Amino acid sequence: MDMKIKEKIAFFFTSMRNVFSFFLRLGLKTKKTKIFYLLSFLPILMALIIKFSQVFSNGRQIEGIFIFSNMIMVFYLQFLILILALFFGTSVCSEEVEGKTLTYLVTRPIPKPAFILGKYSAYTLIVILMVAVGVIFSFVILNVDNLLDFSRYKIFLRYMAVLTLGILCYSSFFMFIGTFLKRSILFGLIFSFGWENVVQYFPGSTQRFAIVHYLKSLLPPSSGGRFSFLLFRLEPSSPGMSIFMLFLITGIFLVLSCVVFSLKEYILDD
Amino acid sequence: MTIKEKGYAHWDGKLQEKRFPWFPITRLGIKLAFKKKYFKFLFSMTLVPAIIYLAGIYASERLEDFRFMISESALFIKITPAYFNSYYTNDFILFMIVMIMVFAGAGLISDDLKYNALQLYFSRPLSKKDYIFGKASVIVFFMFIVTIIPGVVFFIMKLIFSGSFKFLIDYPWLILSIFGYSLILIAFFSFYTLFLSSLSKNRRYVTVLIFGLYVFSDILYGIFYGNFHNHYFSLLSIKCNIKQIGAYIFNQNRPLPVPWIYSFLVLLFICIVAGIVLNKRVKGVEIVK
Amino acid sequence: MSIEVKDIHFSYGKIKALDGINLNLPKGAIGLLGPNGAGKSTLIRILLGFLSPHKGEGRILGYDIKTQQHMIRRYVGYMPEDDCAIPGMDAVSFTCYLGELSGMPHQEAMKRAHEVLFYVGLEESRYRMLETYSRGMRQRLKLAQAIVHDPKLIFLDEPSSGLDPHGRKEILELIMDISSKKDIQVLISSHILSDIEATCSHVVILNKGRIVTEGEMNVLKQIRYNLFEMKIKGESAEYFRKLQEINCKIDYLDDGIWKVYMPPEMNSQVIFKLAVEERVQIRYFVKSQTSLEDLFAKAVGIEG
Amino acid sequence: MMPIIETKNLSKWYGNVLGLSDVTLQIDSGVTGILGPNGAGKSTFLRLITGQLKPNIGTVKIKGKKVRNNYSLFSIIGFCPEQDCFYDELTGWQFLASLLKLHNFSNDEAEQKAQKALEIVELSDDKNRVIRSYSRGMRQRLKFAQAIAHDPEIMILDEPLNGLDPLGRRKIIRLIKTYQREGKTIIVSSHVLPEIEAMTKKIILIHQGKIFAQGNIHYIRDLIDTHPHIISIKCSHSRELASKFIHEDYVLKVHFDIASNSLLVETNNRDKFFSQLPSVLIENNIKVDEITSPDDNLQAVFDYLIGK
Repeated sequence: MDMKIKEKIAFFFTSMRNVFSFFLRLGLKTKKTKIFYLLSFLPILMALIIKFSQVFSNGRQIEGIFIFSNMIMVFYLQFLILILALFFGTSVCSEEVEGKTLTYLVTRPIPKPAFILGKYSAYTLIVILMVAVGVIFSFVILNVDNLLDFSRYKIFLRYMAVLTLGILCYSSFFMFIGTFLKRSILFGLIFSFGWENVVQYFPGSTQRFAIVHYLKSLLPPSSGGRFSFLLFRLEPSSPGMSIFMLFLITGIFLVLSCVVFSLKEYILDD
Repeated sequence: MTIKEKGYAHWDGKLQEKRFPWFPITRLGIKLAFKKKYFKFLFSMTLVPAIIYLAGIYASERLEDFRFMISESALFIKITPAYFNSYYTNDFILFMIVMIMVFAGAGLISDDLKYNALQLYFSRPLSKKDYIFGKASVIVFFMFIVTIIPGVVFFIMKLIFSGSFKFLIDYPWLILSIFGYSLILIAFFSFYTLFLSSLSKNRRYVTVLIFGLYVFSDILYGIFYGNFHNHYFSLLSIKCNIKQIGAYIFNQNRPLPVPWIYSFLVLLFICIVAGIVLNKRVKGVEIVK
Repeated sequence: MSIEVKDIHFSYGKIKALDGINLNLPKGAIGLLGPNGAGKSTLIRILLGFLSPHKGEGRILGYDIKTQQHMIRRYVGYMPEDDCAIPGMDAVSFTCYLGELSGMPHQEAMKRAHEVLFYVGLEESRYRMLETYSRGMRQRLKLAQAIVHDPKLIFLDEPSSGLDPHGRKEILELIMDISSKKDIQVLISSHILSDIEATCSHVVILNKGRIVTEGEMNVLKQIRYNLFEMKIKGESAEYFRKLQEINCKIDYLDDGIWKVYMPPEMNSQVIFKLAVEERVQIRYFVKSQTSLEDLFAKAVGIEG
Repeated sequence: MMPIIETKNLSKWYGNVLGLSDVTLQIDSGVTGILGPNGAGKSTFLRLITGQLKPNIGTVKIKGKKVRNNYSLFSIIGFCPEQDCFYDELTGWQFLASLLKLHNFSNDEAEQKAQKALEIVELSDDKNRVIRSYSRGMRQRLKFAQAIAHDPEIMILDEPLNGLDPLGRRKIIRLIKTYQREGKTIIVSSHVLPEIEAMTKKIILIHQGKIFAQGNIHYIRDLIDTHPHIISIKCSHSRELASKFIHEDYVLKVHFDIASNSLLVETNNRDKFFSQLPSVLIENNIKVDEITSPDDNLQAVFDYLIGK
């Protein structure tokens, strides 16, 4: 009996791995991904411009690490990972239903949860890669004169970890929305640019209902910049609590997605 | 006695060269937009600022009557071109316009691509220009209601409430400004939306792009400005460009010390690129090699 | 002559779709026959002006296909092969809409849309949303939108594809009815021989971008063999042996149908005489009309 | 013996639109044809028995196991959907190989099987083109290939011949017959009679979401044998021939179709009629051009059952 369960688990993971490699390949190939690549490589361009202008101007020099953390804060945290997670997260289910290709997948010997989890990991990996390439290059470019200062790497890793957590968390949430709702994108837009922003201005514990709260709690308080008001009223949770909450949210929505996907029937006619 | 002929019957009318062959496309686009869930609600939300501003105009004339309600130091509402400018360039209105684009504009071309409808259009005596113009007019229609109409209504109401033509004599160019600014705004958003809508068969994707690029351009400006404190980076932001042009046209102080003509050129450039891509994407048949 | 083209060439990248097409088609219903990928759809798209030929010229209804596409499309109806729709509409507004785009006044288009939908047999579902339409209904609707503006020339790309026999028969009957109006010309593309046979008076067979055969249907259909198809009940082995003795060639087709080739000078009575002798029943006996089929098979490379 | 597929009271509706109503049947190995007009419920039925849809009422069992969310069954099932949809960006080869890998085959095995399937449907030459550039027929064949590539015991094919030219049609039919000889279970849906007729004698007639008839074509024929049978004879002296039969008690009706110059005989005893016919022809020296039975094919059965 024990063996049987073990076998089943092993089977589940091989299926998941197969789904994962299928969609990793597909996801890297499609035209849509390419435009998002452009978008996520823009920070590198920005970093280059900033660096060049610093080299050629004699004015007041701004610390590379300061610019870096500023960029992360505004561009990645408030914009890019949301857009990417929204698109790829809802795609996990919606694109199969809209493209009517779901049939090919549900008539394979794969448990449905393995499908959801496999595709989720493939797509989040793509998003993480996209983000990581941009982040790494812009970090190197901005700190090119101080690359031996290892304390900076610590900051860098911290940001990267927070972004990864953010992607995991948002993607699982949006994937759930995609399995559940038909008009998932509109809801997602309202959530990410409405709710996530607005909630921060509410007093008390209200802000704990936004994912971005936990992400920000994990970052060092940033100062300055035009967008500093976005951090308005942050009453950070403790790092341990934040990490726990982020994983919890991710987990809950992963499970919910699996459940909904297994139980709901998708009618492919338009 | 005559018996109706069985089978296929000819139509005895005559096909005509219409002056506006694109008009049915527009009518359909508007009809389909209103069929969407929540669109009516969203659209009425867009008109809320217009109502508030209209109330402001009324209040400005009747301020004497309310004097007892407000303390002496209360701000006196003055109806000047600045008042108009603030209506046209406030963040809320611009945001709502983007939302309307998402609802009514995202599917305009991408749905036709998805459902193979382009060949139905182009097997009729319609040119590509007619098709694009018809689709663009859907956007023009909604934008018209949000921009030109409130402006003209404010203007006329101001004249009526004040009971004199002093306002017209003071600012004779204002009505032209309203039209000029609105037309630029309309032209820009039409190109922007149709261009993105023609990029993909998938409306979900278009929605993300319409919304994302608008927000993105503004964030880009924020980052660069944060680092360089150079206002010329505002040219990257769609929102800032619109505000700059608005300020110039309404003869106000520009929010940023950058010549407005640059902003104008940036938007013009976007429109031209959009036009070129649109022209390439809209075809009777997709050719795959 | 309403369709005249000369030396049309077209290729998708490296793949040659049309390789020198010359046509000069008479009035009436014309069939464009050929296997998948023979270039039928490409030819229609060129005639409509969706694609510009890489070489060659032509005139439709007297208008040049390169420079006067606008006029051609005014008087032409097109029923595309792919499923196409505008979701969110019902059939009447859809048909009316496309009529208007062809240049009909709104009120007239509405009136005509109802008429046309009645004609194609969608009268009961004309207020239903297109999304809920079945395959067969969509096919009819596509036909309806192609004739709503009363065109002079109608292009039908695979009109019977995806239909059940009943629906197929009805669509073909509609097409025959339309083409029987002397002033409407119909061009039907299909890979199904019987569709073309049933509806057309003139046929063009395409294969690999070239015209293989072209001509009047009844000329092409002329019988060249003395070939019979038969179904037999009873002890057939001895019967066939006897037939072979008198120099008949026998072939088995699918489903109990036998093909009997007979020397041309022989009287078919022999077949029945032998049947009486051998006490077999002849339950099905048809002089084969397969010359067109053979022609088609030869053209596209199916062995007899 | 346990039937391969078994359904009980299967019913399905979409909102208030009826899809399928009260279908109880058993399907054994061999080719079974599902026949019915467009929108009759064929696709609904096939999607229900593959667990893609949830029945509102009733159960489906394949080899005694419930189907929905029972993924392990799908290693022995191949399904060819009706809709013409693919991952357009992939090449034919990638599409097949990737789907095969989802069966937990090793890479080599999956590639071998993909290659074999491509050869079977004759797409090897085009395997490295993206699917987007495939013609209708090629797409149809590719769809078929993904259903058979993993060599399943049970093949469920929804309109596999749709959009194929006669050549392609013939090949697929031949393939299906080969699979039948190998002892597989194949369920084929179609709305075209001759197609089903060419593949199998075992049919299920579906119309308006209900099963109208099930069994052998002959069996069904017998079922409606009370329905008189019409034979059409095109010959040189049709009136003379008619006079010879008019006295026979098994001939119910004799009439002439002037347009096609033929004689129509309605009989309730075909056997007797056909055994008499040749000698009558010879004795009276009548030259026959054609003998056909307009309602000897499935179409007639079909029309009769749906009351036309």
